[in-house]
Amino acid sequence: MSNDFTARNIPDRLTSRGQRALKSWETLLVIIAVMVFVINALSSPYFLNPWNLSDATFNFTEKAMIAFAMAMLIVSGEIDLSVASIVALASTAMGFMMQAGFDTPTLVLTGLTVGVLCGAFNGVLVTRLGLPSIVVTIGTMSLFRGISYIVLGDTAYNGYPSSFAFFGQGYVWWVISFELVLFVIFALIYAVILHKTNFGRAVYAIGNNPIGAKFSGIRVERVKFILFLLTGLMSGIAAVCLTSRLGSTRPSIAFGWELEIVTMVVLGGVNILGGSGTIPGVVLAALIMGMVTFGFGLLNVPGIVMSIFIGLLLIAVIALPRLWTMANAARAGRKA
Amino acid sequence: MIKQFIKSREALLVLAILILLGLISTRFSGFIAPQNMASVFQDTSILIMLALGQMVVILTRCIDLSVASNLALTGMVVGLINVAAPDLPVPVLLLVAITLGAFLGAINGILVWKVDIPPIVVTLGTLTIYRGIIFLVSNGAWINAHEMSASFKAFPRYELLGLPVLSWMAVVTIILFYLLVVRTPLGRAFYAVGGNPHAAVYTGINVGFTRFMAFVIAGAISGVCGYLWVSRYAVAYVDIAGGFELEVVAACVIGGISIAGGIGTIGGAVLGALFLGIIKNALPVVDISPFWQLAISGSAIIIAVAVNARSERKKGRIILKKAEHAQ
Amino acid sequence: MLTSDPTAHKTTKAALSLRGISKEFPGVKALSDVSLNLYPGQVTALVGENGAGKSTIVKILTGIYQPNAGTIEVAGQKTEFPNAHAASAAGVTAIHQETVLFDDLSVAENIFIGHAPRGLFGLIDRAKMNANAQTILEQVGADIKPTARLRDLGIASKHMVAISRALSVDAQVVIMDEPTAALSHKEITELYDLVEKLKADGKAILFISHKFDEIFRIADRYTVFRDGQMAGEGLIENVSEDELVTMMVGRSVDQIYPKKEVEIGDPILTVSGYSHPTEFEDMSFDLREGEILGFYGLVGAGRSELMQALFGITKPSKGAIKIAGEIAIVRSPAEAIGRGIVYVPEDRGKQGAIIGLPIFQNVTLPSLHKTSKQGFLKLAEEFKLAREYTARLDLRAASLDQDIGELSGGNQQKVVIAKWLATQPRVIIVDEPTKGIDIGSKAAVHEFMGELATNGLAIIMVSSELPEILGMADRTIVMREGRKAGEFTRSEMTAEKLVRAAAGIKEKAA
Amino acid sequence: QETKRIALVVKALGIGFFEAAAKGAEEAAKELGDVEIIYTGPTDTTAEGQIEVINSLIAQNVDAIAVSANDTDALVPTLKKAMDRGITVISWDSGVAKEGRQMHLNPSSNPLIGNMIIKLAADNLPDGGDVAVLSATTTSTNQNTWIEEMNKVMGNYPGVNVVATVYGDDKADKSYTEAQGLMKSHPNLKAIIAPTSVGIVAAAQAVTDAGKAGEINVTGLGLPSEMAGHVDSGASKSFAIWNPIDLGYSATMIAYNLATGKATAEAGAEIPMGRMGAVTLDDNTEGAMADPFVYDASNVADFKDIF
Ligand SMILES: Nc1ncnc2c1ncn2[C@@H]1O[C@H](COP(=O)(O)OP(=O)(O)OP(=O)(O)O)[C@@H](O)[C@H]1O
Ligand SMILES: Nc1ncnc2c1ncn2[C@@H]1O[C@H](COP(=O)(O)OP(=O)(O)OP(=O)(O)O)[C@@H](O)[C@H]1O
Ligand SMILES: [Mg+2]
Ligand SMILES: [Mg+2]
Repeated sequence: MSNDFTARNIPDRLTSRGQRALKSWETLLVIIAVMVFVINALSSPYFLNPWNLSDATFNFTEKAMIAFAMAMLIVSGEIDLSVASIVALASTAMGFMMQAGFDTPTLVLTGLTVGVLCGAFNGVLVTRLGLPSIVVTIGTMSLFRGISYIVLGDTAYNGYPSSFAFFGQGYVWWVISFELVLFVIFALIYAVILHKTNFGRAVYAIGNNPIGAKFSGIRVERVKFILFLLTGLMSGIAAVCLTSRLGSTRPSIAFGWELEIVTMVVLGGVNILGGSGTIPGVVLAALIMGMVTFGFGLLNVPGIVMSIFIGLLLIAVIALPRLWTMANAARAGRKA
Repeated sequence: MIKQFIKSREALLVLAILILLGLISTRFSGFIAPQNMASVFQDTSILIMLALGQMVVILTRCIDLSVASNLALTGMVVGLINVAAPDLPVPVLLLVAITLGAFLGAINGILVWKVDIPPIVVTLGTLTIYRGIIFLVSNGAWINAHEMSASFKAFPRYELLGLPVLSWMAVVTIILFYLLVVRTPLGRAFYAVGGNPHAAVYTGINVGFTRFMAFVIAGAISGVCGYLWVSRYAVAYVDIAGGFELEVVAACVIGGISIAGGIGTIGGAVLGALFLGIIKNALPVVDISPFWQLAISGSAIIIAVAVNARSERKKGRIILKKAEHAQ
Repeated sequence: MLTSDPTAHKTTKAALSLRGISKEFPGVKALSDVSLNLYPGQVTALVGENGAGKSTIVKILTGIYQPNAGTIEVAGQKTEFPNAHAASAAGVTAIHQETVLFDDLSVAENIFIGHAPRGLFGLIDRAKMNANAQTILEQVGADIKPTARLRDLGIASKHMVAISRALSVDAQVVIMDEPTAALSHKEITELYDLVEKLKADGKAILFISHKFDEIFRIADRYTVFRDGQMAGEGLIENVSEDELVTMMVGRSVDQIYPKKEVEIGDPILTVSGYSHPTEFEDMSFDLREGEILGFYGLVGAGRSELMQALFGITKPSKGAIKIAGEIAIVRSPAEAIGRGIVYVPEDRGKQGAIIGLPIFQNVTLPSLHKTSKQGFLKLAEEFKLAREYTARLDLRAASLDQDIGELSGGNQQKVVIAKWLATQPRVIIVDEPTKGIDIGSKAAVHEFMGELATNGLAIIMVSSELPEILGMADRTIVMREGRKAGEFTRSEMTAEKLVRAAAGIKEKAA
Repeated sequence: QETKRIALVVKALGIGFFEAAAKGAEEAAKELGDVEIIYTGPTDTTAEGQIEVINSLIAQNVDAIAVSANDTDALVPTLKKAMDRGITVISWDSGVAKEGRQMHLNPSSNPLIGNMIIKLAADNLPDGGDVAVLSATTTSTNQNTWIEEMNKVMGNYPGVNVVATVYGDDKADKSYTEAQGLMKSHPNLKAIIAPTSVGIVAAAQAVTDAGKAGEINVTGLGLPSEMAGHVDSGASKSFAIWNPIDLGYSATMIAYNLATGKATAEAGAEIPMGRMGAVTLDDNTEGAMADPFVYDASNVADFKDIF
């Protein structure tokens, strides 16, 4: 080899941690979140009240818990549209057990188990039979909720034991609700799993290039299966919280949540096509969506109008950076 | 030809539908009477039309989750126009519906084509935006039957040769889509773009524009269905057809339209929609609680994808000469 | 320009000429200031190593890519090809190197997509389209039904469809990018006849090929690209094979293949009777420490499939392997890696590099258990490992945190190799290790392979490039249609023997 | 004195019945002078939607919430929280379970309505026959109660059989489809009873479209403005309703009186409702406003422009 090809020392990174953080999606979300917070505080005198802020968290905690697992699943290039139906089925199963006279720990266990089983069902269909997850979960979305309808029909389960109420209505300390604590704990757990473990690295690798990941010795199917299990589990946990909060189970419980959760994940900067995204991003998106809903609510704006805003936000946050790059490229092109 | 058909997905679906009808008729023989079948078809017409619109979008490897919102918004706008100007003839309203629907579809299309946002994100966004706009334009108020003009409500019900116009609209849509998809360059481009977008570029097809057109067409169909829905049920409000987008996608999936793009037929989409329509109509008749409907259609979707995936499974390339002959 | 031929320019007017064309991709300068003239009734051969920029010029000529600089002239008229339509409207048609076909359309539709005959109301006239397709298919000597679905055809038939597609356009300029690579002997002869016929019709033909015999058989003129630049052009009758090679490579062959003599050790991998229902059959061989075992064959001979089976990607239907004398069952890549077998795949973009992940993460992906603690990542360790192995391969990159997709092909390949070396394997399988990478990187990869062999690693090298096989391999197995077609030691290996074995042509009577 | 903010939470925005109730609430507010009405609700008839709305009302610290509930039980925890924060909570029209409110205002006595809806059908069926019920959502408290009450008095109407009960979810299109299903599965159907203003219109439309106007009588509870056309066409011979304007008015008055401490909600208490008189609470702290009024071809035209 000729002499000018001396081995070079390649630096680990060119940009410092601070520089990277500054340019990240999360920074954009933090700015939006702060803006929403300030606007809310200015436009309603009721916003800056600890109890009210605490109440507002219920608007997103349950959905966000599912969104964490969903984020990982989407990073890996799959999706689960059946989450809301898993919540319904898990809740129905809990109601069934409650009527049969089981105690609170058993109810919780039932909810979680049903969640995991539903996740496993999706996982098997996707990884064993190699079916596209979007279609499979559109199917199981009908199936799971359909089972709830078959079981419950036009009736409802209510009369959950009072000890069960804690999960959705209990406070750990002052205004800090149990759900909020769960939300924070799961945010940390999922952030660690996705960003700090080998498993998380495998998820990113799969999302960017599943074939390449397989060729690198990653057990792609197994990782995906686990992700479906986790999504099912989180739906089960959300079912426990929601059922406890409502104190009753109807088959229509959590209807339409899947799209809100996917919106939360995408708004959080997770690429719907897989490969990138972070948990802090999803946490911020959850806070933003929760605050927007609550802020509009304080002004008695109907929920449907808030959703226009969320929809616009979803498209805008993805379109604007792209339009910006395109405009820059066009300008550079003209100069050249 | 016949041999080919027997092996096709459509044949399987026809068989499934026949078995289904057979089962239903053992419980309730009146169900398969021509008159009742005509009414089932009428009930399924809107689903068929939307499934066809969705099909061309899915063919190009996209998805349109906003069809139901588009339908509801267009329906509300047409309804409001009717309230404001009851004398405006129905053809004008139909034109408005098509144009508005196509425009809403074009917004999706532009965002996919020019800004390169994944279709699922775009239409997830417009799904909520369009729905919300209905509230803004209507102020949340319903338009009820008594506020609509008689001709507005009569159009889809008007009978021609024993079938209501609503059914004829579906028939015409099926024919037009057949011609579009099979006999026009754009229709073939849908398949090319979805089957192999990379190769499509080499054949001079503009991939982005083709997708845009698919969204516009799906939007136009949603628009027409918006008017039909509102006049048929004689009501317009924010939530009409809520969640219907998934039923439409389900009809496509059951009909063998591959979500990965490039594969699917008009017959498949129509049969998929009919399959769902028959189940929906039959359940109350055969005295199965309507609460079973959701679980049944869910299972149908899962079985359909599994079956399709099996037949679609790429034949391995064959290197060994022996194996090639054995095929 | 090194060689020019002033006489030709005067006698005939070029049907198409390119002047001063440059094309850049992020990180790669694919073409710089190249020119090309195509004359009616003549075949111009375009030669150059892998990655020299041949396909890129084809894509510029057909409107797929836009050049960063330069002009295109058709019949003396300056034009631009903003898309594929414009090019075919201007009378330029091409058989592309990759199959650009649609599996779910019929053969006739594949041939006519974009310019189908129209009938009533502007609708596609299917009957006419099928009839026209039939005519063209007969013309190229392909026995394929126009109504057949493309998915149901074999690779050679698909290629014939691609050729038919190019001929369905009434074009003055026909471009063929390695048209014979996937064809069998009989089809190749038919293709040659077709080229003669097109020539006779006065078409200008650009013919790209790596096979010298066919170039000398059908070409009238030649143009050589080296590293995206012009390295020569002229009449084929004025040039010898050696001269062409020198133009292509720019230096003598053994300079690039620094094969060292290595002490060959004990067998480390023994494969016996490996078979697969459709891809390969009864493959048996062994591999020794310090050895580079070449696998030669025509593209599509099934070498990659065999290697992927050894690596646990696909399952064999029969056969067994032993590693260092012990029977081993390999059901997944993870197991293969665990046993010390690693695979540098052929398709770098899809199977090798994980584009979207930074360099260091690519390197550590299969070795995460080494750099982590109880499943938790330790970034510092990762950077350390990545730095160690990328430095050994002399990687060129801005930082280890850079997305691997931003690197040139050669540097990507270095990262992929580094990734596997970091697992400290016993057997490394490299599949077309230098496909599409530039000369500098190529030399580095070869030198490094030699070094690894010296250190006692066993290497299987799949390659379709004869010089690479001849230059690097201690022993070579030739595959043809999924079976072993010959095995040669270094002293037995000659280009002719390998090519004959690969193509299934009997040895000439001595 | 500070203005009292009273929130009128309805099942869903946009429904004619509730729009009329809102008119009544505004009327009450004007009469009282120091009252601000917040008319709100979700856009679809779900409990979750109402919970979100109620949460934001709690945050605004309104003085009273008067809710027509989509679900008897699901709202209870949230409404309890509201009461804990000192907000007066009543339900009206469609009630919530006792723990979740201070009192409930029925538009009319439940047994009376239950009897009324079946009587309307039976009056036109001298020889008896098959009738079916088209209800709102499966979780609607008021509809479920009325149907229950109706079943109790079925014995008084020999020959009249209720062959099915289906649910249109208070969505016009779903109700329409359900009504169609009823006609298909019960060829001998003589009447459809829809104790919901959305369902009755949709059923009448479905009957008309099936060419069975005059053959199948659609009856139940509806608004004159929405039903006038169907009475004319013969699809509906008669239907009943109480005045929704009065209902909104009364709910507001009660909420005001409770919130200002002018009355307390306890069994046996009498709570004044302005021009509507006073309501007496039963053991369940429920009370009824007035009797329903029957509309038919003779009088519907007089009311169709009012509500
Ligand atoms: N789309 C692209 N993006 C980035 N780099 C590219 C792209 N297309 C080609 N290149 C690079 O441009 C160079 C020329 O590639 P090209 O395909 O023209 O080579 P070639 O001469 O046709 O080689 P072969 O003989 O292997 O077909 C290579 O280094 C290749 O990696
Ligand atoms: N049946 C087929 N249909 C479409 N493309 C094919 C088919 N068979 C092969 N190809 C393509 O032909 C090219 C060459 O094949 P590939 O290099 O994989 O052959 P191989 O089996 O690995 O043989 P070898 O490694 O001996 O060259 C690849 O781009 C591959 O995708
Ligand atoms: Mg090439
Ligand atoms: Mg290969």
